[in-house]
Amino acid sequence: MFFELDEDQEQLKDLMRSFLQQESPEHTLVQRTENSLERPHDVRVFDRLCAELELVGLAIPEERGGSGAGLVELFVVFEELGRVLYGGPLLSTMLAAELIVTADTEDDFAELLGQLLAGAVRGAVAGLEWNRPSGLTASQDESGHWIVSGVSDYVFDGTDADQVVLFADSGDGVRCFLVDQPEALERSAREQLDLTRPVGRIRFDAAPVTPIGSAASAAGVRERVVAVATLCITAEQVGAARRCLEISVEHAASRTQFGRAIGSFQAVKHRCADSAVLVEAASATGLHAAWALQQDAGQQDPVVRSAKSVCSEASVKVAASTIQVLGGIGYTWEHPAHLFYRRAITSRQTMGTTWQHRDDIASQLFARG
Amino acid sequence: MFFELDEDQEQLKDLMRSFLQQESPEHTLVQRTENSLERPHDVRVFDRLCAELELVGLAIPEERGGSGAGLVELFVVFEELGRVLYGGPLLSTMLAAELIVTADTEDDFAELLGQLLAGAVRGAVAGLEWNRPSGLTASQDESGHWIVSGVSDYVFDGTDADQVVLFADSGDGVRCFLVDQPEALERSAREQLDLTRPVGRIRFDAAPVTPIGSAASAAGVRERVVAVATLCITAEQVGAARRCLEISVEHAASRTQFGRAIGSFQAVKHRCADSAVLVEAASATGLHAAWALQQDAGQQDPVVRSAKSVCSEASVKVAASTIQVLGGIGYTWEHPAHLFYRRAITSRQTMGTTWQHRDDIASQLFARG
Amino acid sequence: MTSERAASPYPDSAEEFRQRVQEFLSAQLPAGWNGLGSIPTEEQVVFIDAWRATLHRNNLLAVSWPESYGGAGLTPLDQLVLAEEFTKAGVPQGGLNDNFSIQMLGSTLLKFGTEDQKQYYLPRILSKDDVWCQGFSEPEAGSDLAGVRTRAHRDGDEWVIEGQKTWTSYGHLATHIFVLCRTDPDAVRHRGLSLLLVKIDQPGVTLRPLKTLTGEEEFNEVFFDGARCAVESIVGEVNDGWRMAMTLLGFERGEAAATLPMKFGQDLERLVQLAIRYDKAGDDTVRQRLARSAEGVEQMRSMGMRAVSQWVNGHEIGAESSIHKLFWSEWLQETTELAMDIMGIDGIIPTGDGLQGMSFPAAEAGTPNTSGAWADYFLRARAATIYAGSSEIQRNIIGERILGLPKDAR
Amino acid sequence: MTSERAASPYPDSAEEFRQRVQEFLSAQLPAGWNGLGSIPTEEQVVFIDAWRATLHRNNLLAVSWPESYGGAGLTPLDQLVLAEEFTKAGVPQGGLNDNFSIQMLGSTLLKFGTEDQKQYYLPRILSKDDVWCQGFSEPEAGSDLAGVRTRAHRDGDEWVIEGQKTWTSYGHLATHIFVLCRTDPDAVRHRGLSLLLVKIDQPGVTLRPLKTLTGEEEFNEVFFDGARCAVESIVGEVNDGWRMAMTLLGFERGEAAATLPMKFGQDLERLVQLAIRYDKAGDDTVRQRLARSAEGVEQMRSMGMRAVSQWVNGHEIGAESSIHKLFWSEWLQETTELAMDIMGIDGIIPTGDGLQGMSFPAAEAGTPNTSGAWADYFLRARAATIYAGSSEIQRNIIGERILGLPKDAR
Repeated sequence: MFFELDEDQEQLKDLMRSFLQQESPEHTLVQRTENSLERPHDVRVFDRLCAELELVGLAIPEERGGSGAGLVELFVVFEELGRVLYGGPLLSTMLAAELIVTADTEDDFAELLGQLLAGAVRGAVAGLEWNRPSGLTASQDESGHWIVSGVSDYVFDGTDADQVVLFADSGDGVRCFLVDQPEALERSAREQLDLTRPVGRIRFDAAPVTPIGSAASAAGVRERVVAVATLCITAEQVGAARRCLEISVEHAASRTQFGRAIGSFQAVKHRCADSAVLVEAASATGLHAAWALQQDAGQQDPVVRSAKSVCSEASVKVAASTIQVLGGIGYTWEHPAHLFYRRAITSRQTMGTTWQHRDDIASQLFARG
Repeated sequence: MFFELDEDQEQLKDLMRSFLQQESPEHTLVQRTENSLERPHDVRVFDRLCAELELVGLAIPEERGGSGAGLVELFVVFEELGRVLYGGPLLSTMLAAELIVTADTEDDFAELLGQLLAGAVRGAVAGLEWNRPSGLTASQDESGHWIVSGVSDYVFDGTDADQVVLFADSGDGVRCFLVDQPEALERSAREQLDLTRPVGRIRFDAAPVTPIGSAASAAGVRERVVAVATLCITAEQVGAARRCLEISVEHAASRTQFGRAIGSFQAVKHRCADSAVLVEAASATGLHAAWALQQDAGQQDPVVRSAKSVCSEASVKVAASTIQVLGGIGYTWEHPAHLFYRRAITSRQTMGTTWQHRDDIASQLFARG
Repeated sequence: MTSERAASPYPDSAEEFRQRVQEFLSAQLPAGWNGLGSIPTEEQVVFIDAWRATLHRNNLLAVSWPESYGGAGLTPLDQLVLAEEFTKAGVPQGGLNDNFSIQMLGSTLLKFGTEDQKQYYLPRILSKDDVWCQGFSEPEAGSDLAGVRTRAHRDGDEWVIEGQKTWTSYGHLATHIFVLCRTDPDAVRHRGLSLLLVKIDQPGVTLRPLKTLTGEEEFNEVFFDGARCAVESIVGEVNDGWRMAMTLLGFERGEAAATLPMKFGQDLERLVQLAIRYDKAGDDTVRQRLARSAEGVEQMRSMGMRAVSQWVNGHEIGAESSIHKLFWSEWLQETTELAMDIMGIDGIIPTGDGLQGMSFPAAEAGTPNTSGAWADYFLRARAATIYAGSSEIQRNIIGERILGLPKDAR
Repeated sequence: MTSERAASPYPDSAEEFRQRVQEFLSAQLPAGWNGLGSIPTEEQVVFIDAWRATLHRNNLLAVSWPESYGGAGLTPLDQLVLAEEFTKAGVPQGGLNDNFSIQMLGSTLLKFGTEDQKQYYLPRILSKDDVWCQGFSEPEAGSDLAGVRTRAHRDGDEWVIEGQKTWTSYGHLATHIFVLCRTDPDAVRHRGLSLLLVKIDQPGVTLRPLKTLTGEEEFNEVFFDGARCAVESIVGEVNDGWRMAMTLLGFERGEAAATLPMKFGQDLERLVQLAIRYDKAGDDTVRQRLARSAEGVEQMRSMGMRAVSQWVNGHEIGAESSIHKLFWSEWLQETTELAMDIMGIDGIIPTGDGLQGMSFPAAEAGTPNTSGAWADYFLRARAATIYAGSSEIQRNIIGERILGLPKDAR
C-alpha cells in the first residue's frame, strides 16, 4: 500500500548493496581506515558513485540536472552507505548541490551545480548546524563585496573539498554564499573519534564570498539543507545499526562456547532480540520521516527530529551491544565493530544532539498542548 | 573488623526475624490487608514490639529511658520490619519520641516520653518533610499561647495517633510543638497506593500547641528527625527488596516450564542476578549511612540522601522484577508481590523523592568541586 | 511510496469509506460523546451492550467475515479505516467477549470448522446466543502452553474433561469456552492435544473469579470436573488441537498495529496536559522523558504503518508482532512511570476518577486525566510484559524466528 | 561496628602503619608528584621500573608473601592500608607484570608449589629475573575456559606444547608464561588439564601483538609450536591444572574492593570539574546523572568496605566479587558516557593529553581532565563488561553460586 518500498526503490537498494559490497567491502574496512593516505574514502568509489550511479543528483529535480527521485530514495541510498561506513565526500557534495538548487532560483550557478552533480568538483557546506548559530558572520566591504569571518568547527569533508558553500549570519538573518577562493581558506583536519569520515575546521578571515539566492529565502534554504543532512545521517545510522545486528547474529549463531552456539543462550539471544527491536523501530521511523518530509516540506522539523533522536540511540546501543556479543574479538582493532561504534557515537552528536532534539520536541508538545 | 554486624546486632536481627515471622507472617499479609478493621497493623503486634522488644526506645539514650543502642541497630530492626511490610505505628511513635528526646533538653515532657516508649501512647509527627516547607505555621495568640494552622498532607499514622507532635514555621524559623488537644484535630485517612501503612492528613485550624525545646535548637532537631525517618524508610526498602529477591529466587527455582526450572533460563537467572546486585549495593549503602550518621551527626545529609535514592531505586526495581519473574501469579491479588510493589513505589516518593535527593547531591558536588 | 498526497497515505476509495464511517458514528453516538474511557465502568457495560446491538443491526460486527455468514466482508483496508475511526471516537468494535467469539473462534471455524459448525455457531455468536471465552492457560502451563494438563477422554459420544484453566478473561460473561486439552495421554507436549467446544452451564464446570493486583475481577479460573461435550464439538481433527490453537491465537487484529499507537498517542496528549497542570513544562528531566515518550509513539506509529501496509497487501503479520508487543509494553511502563513522577506525592495518594472499564492494553479515549486514572494505569502496566506472551517469550520468538538464532538448550 | 570513632573505622595500629606508609611515600616520590596518570605513557614505563626497584629495596613488593620468601608478611589490614595510600598517591604496587608474577603465580606457588619451585622461582620473581604473563584464554576458549585446546604431551623429560593463547597482557614484557593446557586428550573439559611453566625465549614460542580498539598494544597472541618445558615445570599434579588455575585466578587483591572505588571517586571529582568547565552545573539532566554517578561511587565504597572487612577478618572474597565487577563495569560505562555527553562535540573531536599508560580498569590519579583522556576512557570502558569474566558470566555466577539457581541446560 503506502508504506513499503516500491519495486524501483527495492532495485535501488539492491544496486547500492551489491555495488558497495564490491567496492567498499567490510573485510578491508579496517585496513582502508588505517591507510591514511587514501583514508577513509576511495577516489574511484566516489567517482563511480557520482558518474555511474549519479547519486549527487538523486533527489534533485530533473530540470536542474538531477534524477528527480525523492527523499525516500535518498534514505535508501544513505542507509546502504551507512551499512559500509562509507565516509567519502558524497554527503558533503550532495548537500552543497542541495543548497545551490534550493537557493539559486535564478540558475546563476548552473555550471558549478553541473560539476557537483558529475562529481567533478567536491563540495562542502560550512555553517551547517542544527539549532545552533552558524559561527560565521557575513558583511559587505566598502566596495559592496561580501566577506565572511568566523570558524566553522565541524565541516564534512571540510579539508579537501574543492568548493565551499556556507550559511552565515548577515546582520539581517542568515544568507547562503559561495566562497570565492576556497584554496585560500585556512583549513585543518580534525582528529575525531569516528575514523571513517573526515571532517575539517575552516577558519574564515574576511574571506570574499558571492551570495547564492535571495536574503528572503535563505532561512528556508537552511532549514531544508539541515533537514536533508539530518535525514542522511539518520539513514546512515539505520544502515549501520542493521549491519551491526547482522554481525552480532552471525557471530552468535556460529561461535560456540560450553559446547553450544552462544546464540542459544538467552543472555545473547535476548540481547540480539533487543537490538532487533531497536533496528526495526529506527528503520520504520527513519523511513517515515523521509516520506513525511517528502510529502510536506513545511512540517519537516518534528518528524526528522524524532527520527534523528531515535536512530542515534538505536545505532549507539546496537553497536555497543555488538561489541559485547563479540566479546574479546569485538574489542580488537582488527574487527570493524569499533569503527561502527565510533561512527555511532560521533553521529549521535552530529546535526543536533539527542538532548537538543528532545528539548525541541518537548517545546513542540507543550506549544501544541 | 569495622563493617560487619557484630554478634549483638546479629542476634537482634534474628530476634526480629523470628518474632515477625510468627506475628506477621507473609502468607496472611494479603488477608490482613483486606481486613480493613484491623488494617494494616495488629494492635497486639505493636504492643509486643513496644513492651517486650522495647523498640520505640531502641536508639534513645538509656538516661532518657531508652536502650541506648545506635542507628545501626535501628537499621537492622527496620530492615526486618520492611521485610514483612509492617505498617503499624512503631515508626511514627518512635519518631515522635526521637523528636522529644532531641528537642526537650529540659526533660519537660518526660511523662509523655515514657508513655511513648512503653507504647501506651501512639505518637505521630506532622510537618515532617525532607526539603520542603512543613505546610504549617505557628503564631502566638493574644494570651501568648501558641497556635498552629495549616495542613500536613501525609502523616504516618496521622489518623489514629493519640498524640501529635509537629514542626511548624514560627516566623523566625522552625519550632517543635506538641498539640494540646489531638482529639480536636480534623483528621482524615488517605487512600494510598501502599495498602500496608496508613497515612493521614491533618488540618490544623488555630490548634493550640505547646512548644517543645528552644527555638535555637529546633532546626537541628528537625534535621535529626528527618534523617532518622529517612534512614528507617531506607532500611525498610532494603528489607523489602531482599525479601522480594528471595521470593523471586524461590519461584524461579521451583517453577517449571518447558520441562525445566525457569531459573535455569538465563532470562530469569540474570534478572535475579541483577536484583541481587541491587540488593547488595542498597544494603551496603544503607547500612553505611546508618553507621556514618551514627558516627558524625553533623554530616548526615549526604550519606542519608544517597542511601535513600539508592534504596528507593533498588526496592522499586526489585519489586517490579519479582512480579515479572512470578508472571501471572505475580499479577494476582492473592500474591503479596503487589503489596511490595505498592510499598516500594510509595516509599520512593516519601521523605524526599529521588529527583530531589539527586538534585541536592549535585548541589553538594558542585559546592565541593 | 513517494507519490501519495500529503494529507493521507490512503487511496481515495478508503477515504470515501472513512467518510461513511464518520457519518455512521456521528449518527449513532449520543450527543457529547467523549469516548468510552469517560464513562464509569458500570455504565460502560450497558453502553457496550447497546453499541454491540447497533453494530449488529448495521452489519458491522464481524467485519472480516464473509457476508454469507453474516459478516461485513470488508477488505483489510476498510477494516483498518473502520478501526481507526472507532478508535478516534473511543468506541469498541464489539462486545467484551467478541475478541474471543468473533475474532478468534469465529475466524478459526471459518477456516477449519465443518459446514455444520459454521452454520450452527456463527449466527449464534453474532446474535449473542453464544458468548465465548478462552480456555488455554493453566496454572502449570503459562509461557509453556504445550504443557497443558487438562485432559479429555472419550465416553461414548462425548468427551469428558478434567482439569483446570486460568486467566480466562470475561469467563463470567460467557456461555461457552473453547478448551485446549490433552486427548492422547501418551503423546508428548503439543502432540496429542485437541480443541474442544464446551458449554459452561453444566455441572462439571465451575468458575472462580481471579482478582488482579489492581483488585479487579476480569479474569477467572475454570475448573473442569467431568465436564462434557459432544464428540463433534471439536475444532479440526482429534489431536490436531495445537495447530488449531496456534491458528486461533494468530488471528490478531491486523489493524491493532495502527490503532494501538493511536491510543498511546492519546495517552501522550493527556500526559502533556498533566505535566502542564503540575507545572513541569519547564522541568528539564520531565521534558527529556516526555520527548522520549513522544518518540516512542512516533516509533510505534511508523512500525504500525509498515505492518498494516503489509497486512492490507495480504501478508500476515508474523513474528514482527513480537517486536511491537515488546516495544509497546515497555513504552507503557516507562510512560506511566513518568506520569507517576510528574504527580509526585499525588501519584501515591491518587484521587479523582480511576481508569474506567477494563480497557486493556491501552486506555480508551476520554479517560480522565486524574491521578486516580494514572495510578491505575501504572499498576496495570505491570501486566503488559507478562500477558499474551511474556517479554521473555517475545525475545525468544524474535531471536529464533526473526533472527534465526538456535533454540534454547532443553 | 558502632563503637569506632568518626574519623576512621580502622584500629589504631592500622592508622599508625598508615602514617608510616605516608612518610615512605613522601620520602620516595619526586617533588610535585601528581600521580601516575599525569605522566606520559613512555615516562610511565621508566617510572614504574624505578618505583618497583624502590619497593623491592624497601621490602614492599610482595606484601602478602611471608618474609621467609622475601615478602613483607603484612597482615591483610596493613595490606589494605598500604593499598589505600598508594592509590591516593597514584603509584602502583609493583611493576606491570607483577599482578601475574607476584599476585597470581607467586601466591599459587606458595600454596601448591614444591619447596624447590618456591626456592627457585620466588626470588627470581622479586628480582625481576623472571617476569611472568598469563596463558589462559584461547580464541575458542574465552568465557568457556574449560574448553582450552592447547595441548601438551610428554617427550622424555619434557612437555611439548602445541596451540594458541590470546589476550596475554604484557606478554611482550615477560620472560615466562604459565600455560593452561590439555595433558590428557581423552578427559573431558576441565578434567585433564595441567598448568605448565614455560620459558618464552625458545624456538617454539611466538608472540604477536594484538591491538585493541583504542589502538593500543597491551595484549598478545602467543603461539606454541613444539614449545618445551621440563616435566617438573608444572604447578600441582598432572591433570590437576583446573584447580590450580582456579586458585591462581582466585588470588584477587582483596584490597581492590576498597581501592577501586577510591579511583572511581577520583573519576567523579574530575567529572564534576568537567561539568563546571562545560558550564553544565545548572543543567538538570547532567545534575541528575552526575548524582547517580556519585551514588554509584557511594555504593561501591560501601560494598567495598563490607568486602574488605570480611577479607581482613580472614574470609575469602567469594562470588560477591562478581557483584562488584558487574556493578563497577556498568558504572564505568555510564559515567564515561556522561562525560561524553557533557563535552558534546568536543567529545567526538577529542583534544589534549589522552589517558596515559594502560591503567586498567580504572584511570590513575593525576589523569588529565581533557576530552582526549575522557574519550579514551570511554572507549576502553567497553572492555569492562567483557574482560575478566564477561557480564553474562558474572550474572551466571551470581545466579548460580550466590542465589543457588539451577545451572543452564547444556
